[in-house]
Amino acid sequence: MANIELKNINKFYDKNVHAVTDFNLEIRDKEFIVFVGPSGCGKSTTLRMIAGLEEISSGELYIDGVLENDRPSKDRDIAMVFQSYALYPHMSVYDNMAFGLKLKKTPKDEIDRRIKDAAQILEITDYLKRKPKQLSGGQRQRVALGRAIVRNAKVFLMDEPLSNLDAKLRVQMRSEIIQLHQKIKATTIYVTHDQTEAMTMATRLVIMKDGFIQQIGTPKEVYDHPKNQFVAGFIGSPAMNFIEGVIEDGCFKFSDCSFKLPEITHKRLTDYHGKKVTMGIRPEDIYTEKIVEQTYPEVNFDFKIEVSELLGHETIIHGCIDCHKLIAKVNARNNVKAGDVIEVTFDADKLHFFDQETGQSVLHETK
Amino acid sequence: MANIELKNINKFYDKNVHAVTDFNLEIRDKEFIVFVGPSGCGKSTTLRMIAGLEEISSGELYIDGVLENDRPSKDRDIAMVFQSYALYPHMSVYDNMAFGLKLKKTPKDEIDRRIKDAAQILEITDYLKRKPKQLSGGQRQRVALGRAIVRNAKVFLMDEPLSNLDAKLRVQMRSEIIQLHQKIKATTIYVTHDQTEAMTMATRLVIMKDGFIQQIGTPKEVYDHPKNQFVAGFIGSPAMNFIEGVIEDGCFKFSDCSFKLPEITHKRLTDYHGKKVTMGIRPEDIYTEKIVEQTYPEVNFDFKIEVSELLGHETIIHGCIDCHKLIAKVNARNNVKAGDVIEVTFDADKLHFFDQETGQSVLHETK
Amino acid sequence: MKNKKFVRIVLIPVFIHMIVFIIMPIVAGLGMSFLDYNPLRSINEFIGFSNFERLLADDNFKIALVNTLVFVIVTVCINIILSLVLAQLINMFKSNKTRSLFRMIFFLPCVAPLVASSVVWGKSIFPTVNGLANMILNALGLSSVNWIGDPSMVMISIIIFTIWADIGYNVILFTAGLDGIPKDYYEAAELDGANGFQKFRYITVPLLGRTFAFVTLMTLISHFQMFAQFSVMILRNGPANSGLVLTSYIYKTAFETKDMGYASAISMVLFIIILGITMVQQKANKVDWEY
Amino acid sequence: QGSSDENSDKTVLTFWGHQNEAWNKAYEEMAAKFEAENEDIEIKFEFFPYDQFESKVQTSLLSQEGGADIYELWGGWGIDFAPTGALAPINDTLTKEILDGYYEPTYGSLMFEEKLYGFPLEFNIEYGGMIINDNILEEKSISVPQNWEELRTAAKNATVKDGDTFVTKGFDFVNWDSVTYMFTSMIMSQGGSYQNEDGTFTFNTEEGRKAFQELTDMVVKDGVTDLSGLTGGEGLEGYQQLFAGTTAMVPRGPWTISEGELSFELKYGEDFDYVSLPFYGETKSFAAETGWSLAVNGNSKKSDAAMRFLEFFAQEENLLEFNVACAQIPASKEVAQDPEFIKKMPYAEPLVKILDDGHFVGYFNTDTFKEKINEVFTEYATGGYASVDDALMDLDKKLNSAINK
Amino acid sequence: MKLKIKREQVVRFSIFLLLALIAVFFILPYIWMILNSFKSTKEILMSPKNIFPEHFTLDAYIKVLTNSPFFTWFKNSAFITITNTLVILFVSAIVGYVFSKYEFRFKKTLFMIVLATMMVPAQTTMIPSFLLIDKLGLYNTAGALIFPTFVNAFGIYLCKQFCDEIPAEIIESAKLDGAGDITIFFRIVLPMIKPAIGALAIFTFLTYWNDYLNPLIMLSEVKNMTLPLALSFFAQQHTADLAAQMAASALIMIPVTIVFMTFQKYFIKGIAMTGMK
Ligand SMILES: Nc1ncnc2c1ncn2[C@@H]1O[C@H](COP(=O)(O)OP(=O)(O)OP(=O)(O)O)[C@@H](O)[C@H]1O
Ligand SMILES: Nc1ncnc2c1ncn2[C@@H]1O[C@H](COP(=O)(O)OP(=O)(O)OP(=O)(O)O)[C@@H](O)[C@H]1O
Ligand SMILES: [Mg+2]
Ligand SMILES: [Mg+2]
Repeated sequence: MANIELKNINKFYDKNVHAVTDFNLEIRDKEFIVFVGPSGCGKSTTLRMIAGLEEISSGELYIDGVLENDRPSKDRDIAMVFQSYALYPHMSVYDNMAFGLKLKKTPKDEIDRRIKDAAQILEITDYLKRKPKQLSGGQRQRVALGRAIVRNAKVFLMDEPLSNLDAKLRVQMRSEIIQLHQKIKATTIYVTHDQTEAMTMATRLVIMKDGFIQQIGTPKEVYDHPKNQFVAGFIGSPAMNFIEGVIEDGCFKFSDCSFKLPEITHKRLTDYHGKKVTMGIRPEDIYTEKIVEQTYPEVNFDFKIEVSELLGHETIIHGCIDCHKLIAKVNARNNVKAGDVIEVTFDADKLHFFDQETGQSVLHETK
Repeated sequence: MANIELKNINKFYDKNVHAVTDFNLEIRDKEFIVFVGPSGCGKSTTLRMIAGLEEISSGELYIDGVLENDRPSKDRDIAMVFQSYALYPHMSVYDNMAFGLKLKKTPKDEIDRRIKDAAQILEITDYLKRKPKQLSGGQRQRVALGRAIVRNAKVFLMDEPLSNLDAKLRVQMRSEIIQLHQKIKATTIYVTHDQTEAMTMATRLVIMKDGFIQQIGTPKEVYDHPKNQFVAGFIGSPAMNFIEGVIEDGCFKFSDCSFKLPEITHKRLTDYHGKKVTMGIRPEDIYTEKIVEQTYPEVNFDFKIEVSELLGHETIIHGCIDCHKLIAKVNARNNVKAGDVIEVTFDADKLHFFDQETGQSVLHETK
Repeated sequence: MKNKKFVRIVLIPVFIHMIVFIIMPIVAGLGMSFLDYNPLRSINEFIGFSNFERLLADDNFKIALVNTLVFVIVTVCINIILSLVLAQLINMFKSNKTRSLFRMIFFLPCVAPLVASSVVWGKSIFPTVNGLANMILNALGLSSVNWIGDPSMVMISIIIFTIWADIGYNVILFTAGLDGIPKDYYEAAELDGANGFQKFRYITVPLLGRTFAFVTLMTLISHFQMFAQFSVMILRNGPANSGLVLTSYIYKTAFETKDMGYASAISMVLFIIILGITMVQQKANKVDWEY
Repeated sequence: QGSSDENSDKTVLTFWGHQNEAWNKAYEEMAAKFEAENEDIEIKFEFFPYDQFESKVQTSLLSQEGGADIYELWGGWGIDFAPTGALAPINDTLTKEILDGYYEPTYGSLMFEEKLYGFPLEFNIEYGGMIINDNILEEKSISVPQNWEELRTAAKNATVKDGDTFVTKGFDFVNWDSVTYMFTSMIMSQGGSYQNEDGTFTFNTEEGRKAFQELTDMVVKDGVTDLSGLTGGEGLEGYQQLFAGTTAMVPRGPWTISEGELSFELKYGEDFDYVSLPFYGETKSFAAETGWSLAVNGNSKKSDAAMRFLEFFAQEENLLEFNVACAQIPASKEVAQDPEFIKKMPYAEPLVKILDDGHFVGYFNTDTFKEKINEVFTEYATGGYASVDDALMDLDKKLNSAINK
Repeated sequence: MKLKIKREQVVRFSIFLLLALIAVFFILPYIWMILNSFKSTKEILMSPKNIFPEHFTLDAYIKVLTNSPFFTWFKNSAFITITNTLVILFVSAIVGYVFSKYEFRFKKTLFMIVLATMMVPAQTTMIPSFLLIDKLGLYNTAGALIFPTFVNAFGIYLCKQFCDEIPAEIIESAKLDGAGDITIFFRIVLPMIKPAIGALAIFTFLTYWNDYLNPLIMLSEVKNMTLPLALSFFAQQHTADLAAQMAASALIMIPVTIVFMTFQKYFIKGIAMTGMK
């Protein structure tokens, strides 16, 4: 219902803390944008500036083309879901949802209708009379969503709404929020530092670090083509493995090992011949299957297993190749255990290379 | 350093709440036992009875053959790590770890040595002078472990020690605890309701529900051969899909669909011919790959996708086969999106069948 | 667990102490109210409910009762409202220095002994001719007020003094209570479109419930028992008994009229009133949520 | 003070009194003299703030152990304490001496069942004298009033008002003691009485109504003062206002003189004077109550020694010396009439003249008595009663129920 | 943007002014008291309109300090107050802890009884308490003001509230570490409820330092008296030495004011959690 434009937005706290630097982003109507990044990177700050809860130090914020910088939040027509839910503890679920509408002097039966509708979508009709304290975490979460929905606000902001829930519930609420967004189609900005949430929910991801935007893109783009080493390491679980080495003679050399790079990769790396780079490979791109080994016969290594974690149908193995600690995610069918030395293969087409100084992806840049 | 025997242990709260029923378990020295189960199933209660923090209503608890029922906890020589860490907030990390030893009148230099050692293992040497408040969640967790380690206690109890950590840290701490156990080899009981933790850490798993033990076994046993529908649904993420149907003519029939069962499976199900059963299949045993389709040509279905969640290298798709909601975990290479109808195949060798009344696994029983 | 020994070791002496120093005196007081009691006499006559019957006919008791209720209710109401407003104003400052400066100033009167402040106010602030209050009024071009000599003013003056002397506690309790309300609620309300007053009305006031219940309870209890200002500040019982309250009536009856049995009867009534009102207050202020 | 040597077999008497610089000094001097004569006795003093003193005495009498051997006792308290046995009776010789040679009002309330429980030191006279502010009277050329009519006129003439507030009060008799004693004395000087044989009160008589109306008129009609002396609100008491220069005449005891001299730094005889207060009726008669006395603790184990101290006090030269030092009107007729006394306390003359006309106010709690009279007076003066009849009828009712319960 | 800040500043400034005005009302009596204590009684009586002393004099203070055993009273007050505070802190903490963290029969009832004692007006028990103290031979001793105070309902309530905040796990941890009840109380609980102890310390200190009624009744000898009684020391039967009373008031208030100003940070921090939960 709204597009949002952030232009060169900066935020200083107490003149010294530069929490957000030159934030530029255009959000289209109905998008589901996820801000992701490590703790303290400025996600909440940015969100709160959009909501008007925090002053914008410099730059411009437009919603539907109107400059919003100086408008008080109560007039911005934005709904927000807080990490703590911030449900009014002294009001029933119904009153929590009705509060904003009452303040806007919405007619009683209209309020009632909207709440009933929202309650139905969220399956909380039975709890309307309860106080927040009498609800479980997931139910509270739904009420918080409900309170935002009934307002029919132009923009929906959510600041780590799931981080207070336990893992199982988090998974469930995640898909409920996705479905909800598909139904009501409000422009949504969602903040999290959980990359699983980020990956599964976003239409576009904004990855931040230290107040700077690192990359903007769809989850797939970001996963497959991380712009820099930070993004590469941040997205994906277990995290990408990094190995420092040198490009020489069409090979990547590290310690005593070395392997030949595929043609295209090597071509893209021409600028780095003879230079130090950081190679990255995702745990799931390391295989133990013989069949893969045969595909990439050049990139087979001995892998010494230190810990192996069985995760149902797959196993995560921690270990090392020639002193380089690596994590691999392999099929559980192969019964491996700590202490074993096995042969693994890298999927050479899925390698990433980063400049050691700037951390920028080398392949990406030249793409 | 100790084996523990629980014989017919029961726990009543207030005479009405039967929190734990007839609990029987023998834990061998150096085992890493994980209690797992949904909230309120009696995990903590059992653990707390072992620690002596809760009275045992009936039954016997032996540690190294000695009856412990009436011994106060302070004399049981048990170390425990709590979910909330329960660090003494007014003491430095060092003092937190030294407290128990001081009470036992351990010589000063011995205390110092042990703390330094433990700190090194846990990499918290730098924080020994800090107060718990000045530590991050993961560091606090390590201090809590350290406090338990220095005591050199016979038994190690941990009650959901990771559930306060964020996802990323949880993964890391998980493997640290495993490594720690491999080092110090103390008999450990670990409580969680997170099945990933349960699967990855346990030498043996105890799955509980409503105060009853559901199954005891190694993670692989439990994953591959769940004894009943509860265990089947509880272990594995996303959870196993269940479909109700009938066994008829060597086929499993549900709604308008039906497929032929493999020979061995069918043989084991002879008692259930013509009867209603619940079939179970894990999301990861549902495939979209053509190659698998060819292996099980009989078990192909049209799958209508409702939500698809990309998780890096794989995608979780929620959808239905003929009104039966199912979840599948498929390779991310196949670009699927909500609304699509695709063809999926069940790995017919991985099917589970449960009695509709008792919930007991049919295959398992006859095995 | 089974460790009841420790509980016993701690609680038994405590309850013996309570029985000796609190419960026995209450029981003895109750007993005395049925006697024509004079402790100097060795035999005191049992007179049944006569002391209580006397109460019903005693005009001074009625006056004291009404005065007490008026004093307590008015003072407590003003005290609570004013301290809440002051606390809210103080909390509008971000700087901790400003906050604690004001909190300290408002608390200063609580630090002084009530007798001392009563002397100061009674002897140098309220007097019609020499008092600071009238000097200020005159300087502002207003006419003098007979603060503690006019029967219609006495209670007002005492209330002003009491509020001055006692409001500091509540200001601090309320500022603390306000600090304890999570900021989220205000932000959520702000996004819901609430203005400053609406936030105060719909968020602050109800969320302060717990503090509020506690503060009113403590204030009620302490105000029923106030004594010093009535005995020090006003002449005898004030004009036309306008300053006579139950506590001073009890003291007077016991130590001036030396009618201890009757004094005990009055103090029993006071006890029952306090107990009753606090129970009603507790019920009314039940808080069924928490953050 | 003499050192209290633990080893010597001296009897140590504790003496409690209320704080008053002059009095306390006089007591100590008496004790020193006494100790010189009786080397086996030592007296230790403890002086308490006046407003704590009564409850102190009372609570200490309740206590078996604590307390003093000798108390400085306000005569009126005798009514409460004597019947309980908390005080020791005065020995017979001294009793006889008192009954014969002391003014009746001074020991009336110390009597219980034919025995005396205190030794009266002074004649507390609340009627008969007044202080006048010479400067004000001079300025207005008013001479000292000699009879009731002159008093009323002088009071009116001396009064100056600025709108509603007083610049000068002419005659401020409205205070806790004076209203009662003027009222009772006005009744008695008309030949009337207020207490019946059986102890009940009847103020509603011809004389009573006349006197009451007269008093009220002075406040309401003449406006020579207001009620603040009873209702409070002013920082200063009436006589202090006289010293402060805002009141012309105030009926009060002679003890006020020292305060005028000390606190207000005024000169007696120059700035202010102490003169007779005219009687209202024909008869010279007024009511008076007790005064301070000395009493011995009934539980004291040293009551003999204590009694000796009282006897020592009773010697005329000692009493004279003491009364003068404290500026007290003597309780003993002999001392009062001693020319030596008037020589030393010339301002007491107007009072000493009339001591014989004083009558004991009655055996009842005078605090309650005054309280009720003041209450009704205030109420009547502010229009709370339809008529003087109503007011006095109510007064009788109140007094009879409060005092004769 | 600029405008907005300005408006906010104006609002804040007017609130500041308003509060400052009220604050003046709160401190004015103090200033007046201090000013009067530097006047002579005559000046207070004769020239009430003087705001500042015409003849600045310390006579009143000298009088208070020399004419009365002020330092003895100070010592008495300090002894009684400090003893009471220490004992009450200890008893309240340990009883609060027991009520918070142990399960036993009649717990609720017993706690209600403790709370109910808060509602007993002092006047109700004044007379019997006096007789009791006398029977115990404590009359006119500091003990009369110390022994009856040990169990302080408010203190117990406060400490219980704070102990409720201590997670059960911490206590259990200590048990597993081998600590007994006493060790847990002293080494774990007491340090953790420090803020409550701080607030309670100031509360009780103020209460007993300023107590008037009890010393009035329970003490008889001048040498045993406490400071609040000193005020009436300068109020003689008729003459009130106003200057001395003001000076005495000032002298009594100064130590507590200093104590309060020094500890106010802790006090406010402790009080902040008082009864909030
Ligand atoms: N009120 C404040 N005053 C000063 N600095 C602040 C304030 N709020 C936030 N910051 C700082 O601004 C930076 C960004 O904070 P922000 O809350 O936006 O991080 P975040 O990305 O939301 O982190 P998290 O994942 O922990 O919530 C941090 O360095 C933080 O310390
Ligand atoms: N103190 C108690 N009094 C009464 N019932 C209790 C008490 N403690 C636990 N219970 C009940 O006993 C049952 C088992 O509780 P327990 O704490 O052992 O569960 P749990 O498996 O640890 O659950 P969770 O995963 O939520 O920690 C629950 O039904 C619970 O409500
Ligand atoms: Mg944040
Ligand atoms: Mg649990």
